[in-house]
Amino acid sequence: MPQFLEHSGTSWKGQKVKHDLSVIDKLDPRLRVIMVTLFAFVTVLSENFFVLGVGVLVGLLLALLAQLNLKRTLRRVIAMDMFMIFLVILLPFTTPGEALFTVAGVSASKAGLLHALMILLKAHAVVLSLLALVGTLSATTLGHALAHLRVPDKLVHLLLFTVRYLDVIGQEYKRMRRAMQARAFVLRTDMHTWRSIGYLIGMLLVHSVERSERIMDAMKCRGYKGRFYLFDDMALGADDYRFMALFIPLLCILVGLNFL
Amino acid sequence: MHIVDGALAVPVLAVGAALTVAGVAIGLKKMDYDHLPQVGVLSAVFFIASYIHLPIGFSSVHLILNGLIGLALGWAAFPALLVALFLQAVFFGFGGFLVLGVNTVNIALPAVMVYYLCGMGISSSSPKVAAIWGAIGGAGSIVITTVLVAFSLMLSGEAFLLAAKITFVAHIPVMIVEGFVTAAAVLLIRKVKPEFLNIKERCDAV
Amino acid sequence: MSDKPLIEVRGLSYRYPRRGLVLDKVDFHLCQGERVALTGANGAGKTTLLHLLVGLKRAKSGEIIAFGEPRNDEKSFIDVRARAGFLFQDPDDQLFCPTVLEDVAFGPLNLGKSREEALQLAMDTLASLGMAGFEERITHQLSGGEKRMITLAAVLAMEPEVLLLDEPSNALDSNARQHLIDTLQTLPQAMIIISHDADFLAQLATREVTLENAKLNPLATGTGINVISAEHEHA
Amino acid sequence: MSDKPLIEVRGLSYRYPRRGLVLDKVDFHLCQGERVALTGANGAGKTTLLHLLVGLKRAKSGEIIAFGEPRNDEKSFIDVRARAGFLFQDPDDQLFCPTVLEDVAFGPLNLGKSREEALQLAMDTLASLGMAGFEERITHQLSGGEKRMITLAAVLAMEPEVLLLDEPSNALDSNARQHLIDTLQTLPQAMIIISHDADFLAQLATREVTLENAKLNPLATGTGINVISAEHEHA
Ligand SMILES: Nc1ncnc2c1ncn2[C@@H]1O[C@H](COP(=O)(O)OP(=O)(O)OP(=O)(O)O)[C@@H](O)[C@H]1O
Ligand SMILES: Nc1ncnc2c1ncn2[C@@H]1O[C@H](COP(=O)(O)OP(=O)(O)OP(=O)(O)O)[C@@H](O)[C@H]1O
Ligand SMILES: [Mg+2]
Ligand SMILES: [Mg+2]
Repeated sequence: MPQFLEHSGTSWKGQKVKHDLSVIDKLDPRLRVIMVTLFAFVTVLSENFFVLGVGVLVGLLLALLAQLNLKRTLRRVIAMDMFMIFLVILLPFTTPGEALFTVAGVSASKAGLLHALMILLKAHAVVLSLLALVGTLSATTLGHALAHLRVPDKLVHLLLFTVRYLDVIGQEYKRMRRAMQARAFVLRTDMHTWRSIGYLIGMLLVHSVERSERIMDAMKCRGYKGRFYLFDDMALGADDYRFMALFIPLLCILVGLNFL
Repeated sequence: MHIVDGALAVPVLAVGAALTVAGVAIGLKKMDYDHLPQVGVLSAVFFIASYIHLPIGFSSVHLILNGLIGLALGWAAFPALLVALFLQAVFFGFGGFLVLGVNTVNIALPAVMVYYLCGMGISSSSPKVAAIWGAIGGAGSIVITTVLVAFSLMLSGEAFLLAAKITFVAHIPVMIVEGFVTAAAVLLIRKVKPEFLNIKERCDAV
Repeated sequence: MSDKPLIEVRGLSYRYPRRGLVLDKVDFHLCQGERVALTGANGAGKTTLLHLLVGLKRAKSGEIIAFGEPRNDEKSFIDVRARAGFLFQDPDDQLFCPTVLEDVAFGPLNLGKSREEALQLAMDTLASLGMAGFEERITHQLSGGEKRMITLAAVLAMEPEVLLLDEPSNALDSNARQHLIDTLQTLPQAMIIISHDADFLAQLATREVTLENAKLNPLATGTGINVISAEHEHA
Repeated sequence: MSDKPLIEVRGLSYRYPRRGLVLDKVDFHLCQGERVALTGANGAGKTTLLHLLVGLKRAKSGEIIAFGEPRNDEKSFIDVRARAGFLFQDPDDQLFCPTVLEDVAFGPLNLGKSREEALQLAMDTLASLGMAGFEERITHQLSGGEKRMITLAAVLAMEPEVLLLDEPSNALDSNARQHLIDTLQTLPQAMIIISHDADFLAQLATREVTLENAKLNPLATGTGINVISAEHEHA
């Protein structure tokens, strides 16, 4: 992952990413999770370029409907691309088959190129729909949606705790890093750097665990008995049915196209 | 280390998902509600570690720290890492959605292995020995993770062989850095809050 | 006003693993209408004592009698926590909901109030502290003084009978500090106040006790020790 | 003593994304031998100003001239950080090594000292602050006052020409606070001191500036403004 992305996550508050309210935000969170899961299955399991092409278009359309912030989304998509860039570039050269062109004496096969393209399409279709449908939820709401969908209670609580501490620990990390910088610390490729960063992480863990204990105490003092309350009810409304009426047939058509 | 959607073969996805479900189930069983904050904190630290870039010559690597997380959590590393990877995938588009199972196994299984392999070592009475085991845990977990990533790729097609090999070689610097960083972190925690690495209990058990 | 103490402690001892004895057979009581200053050097064990009172830590020996009943297991302390409002040393530990309103309503909800009641109570409490208009603010983005007032609102929304305040004036600027003093002076609850700020305590406390070498010693401020002082100024 | 300022700031502005302008064309200078009190309400932007001075945050507009040279990129600020010692608001943010000695030696190591030199310097600094014997103590287990003194030692071990102190007396008990005042009074460095504690500032500062509505206003304390006051008591 490239350097310029550093800290884009540590400033995330675990709350709703700031964006303009859109049609997507009117939908029931549970529905959004289920739909994105179904959509991911349909695209990832497909081997048909037409289906995948439509899948990417659907992903783009959802992103538009969700009014995702262009710059931020682009950054995230590029970050994902970084994870597979190797894979995709190498595939044409390592897949046997009819040669299409040659680079430095190594020939690229058509089959490999198509395979690479397929991976690209699938990954982008999924990531766009995911960012649009689920990435626009606040993490807390997502946790509650998962709880309603019968994800084990402990796992949901763990998610909620993680989200709560992300910001606290992120801030703490930043403050400690600044304090190190203020003492003329510069990152280098040497033992001193690694030891210092190791200490930093160890201390961050110790602080974080102790803070987590204090937060737990504070919650107990306010009568916490293992339950979080949320002010938004989850009930399917007219918008949800309208969305389903459009989306489910679309998914069916996409599945059907595979068998043509 | 994250693999994206679309790259892996369906059987690999299925096996990954099944293993993750099993691992998470064991982890949740071993973790009681009072442990939740601690596990949540480590999950958050894993998340943040991926933003810490250390320079290596002209390039840079980011930390993964699954070794340290394993040493602290044991089986609970499975749910902790699943949650972190899920949040990364959903909110940042790191990795993918259906490969979540494979990605979790690749990162959490080494964590659990390190817990059993190096747990005794880091509670040694000599700080030097403990640091060495910490380094083995830190570097070792990355070695195992890269091997698992390479395996998941290779099982999905012959054509991925070269990519798998390159992945391994490219991560050698990460292994070195993680080794040193984990060793230092273990040294510090041993001194400052030994109960956090379960060191007391392990000593008593011996 | 009954003279039976709200909270009474007899022979309470506590030790930390590597630190040794922090509290050594401490006796203490808090009566209706009192505002007791709890002072002592850094690390004397003041915060620890408050934690013991509400059962967040468990004493190694000694008795705690709160609201007329002896308390010794988690279950009995849950009732204490509902009736004693604890303001933590660091407000960041205490604000765990995204918005102010949710945070203030968290306590009442846990006490079994309905959502409407809880929200109403939260809004009323905020208004009574002069913090109306903060309902939708994000807790993380408040200033130090604002955070302090919100945590106080969160605690007061539970309608506690006793307040336990751990260094409430820390890092507050002089306006925020005065606003806090004025607010606390109007509250009817009995309080234990930890603070290093002598002037702050002088304006609030009716008596003072000091932790030193793990022992709790009474210290006279104003006219009386162990009795409600005459200058006690709440309405 | 030269009268060229050590640190000079002209027209400095800074804004936070959701917060708006925190500093609006601020002018400021710090001369040799001065101890400037920086006051202002919670959230006025005091900490932000200090961060800007050493380049931990980057100003949107304005000039910073430190030690005779204009500073505007990361590289030039590294030199500033080596020469200006920054004491953070919360000592816990600053202590990250397991033992006191390692922590104090961290700064000198960053300045390129050898391991032996750094350790020697660390021990000397601790001794000069009356903290000899703390070398092997575990930083995390120190009391608030001790932590503060260790962070001060860590900063002084870098032999800075200027000290930037962010609420150094916070949460200190009265003994620790007085020890800190006495120590700071003997130090020759010019300082900027943020604090809400009027009495603490009265014992240390030679002049005072206040941040209000994003503007920095001078405020007279003692005899002079902008000149080294006569009561200045360091040796
Ligand atoms: N979890 C812990 N393990 C070991 N020692 C601890 C722990 N928590 C606190 N201590 C130690 O116990 C002592 C009392 O701590 P406590 O927080 O009660 O002090 P305090 O009087 O509130 O101090 P302050 O005025 O600085 O807030 C301190 O020396 C502290 O270092
Ligand atoms: N990262 C940030 N993002 C947005 N706003 C911030 C950030 N950091 C600080 N602020 C806001 O900027 C303002 C100035 O903060 P700063 O910490 O400089 O205040 P301060 O004068 O040091 O206050 P205090 O006396 O409470 O320490 C505050 O309103 C604060 O909420
Ligand atoms: Mg305390
Ligand atoms: Mg500040």
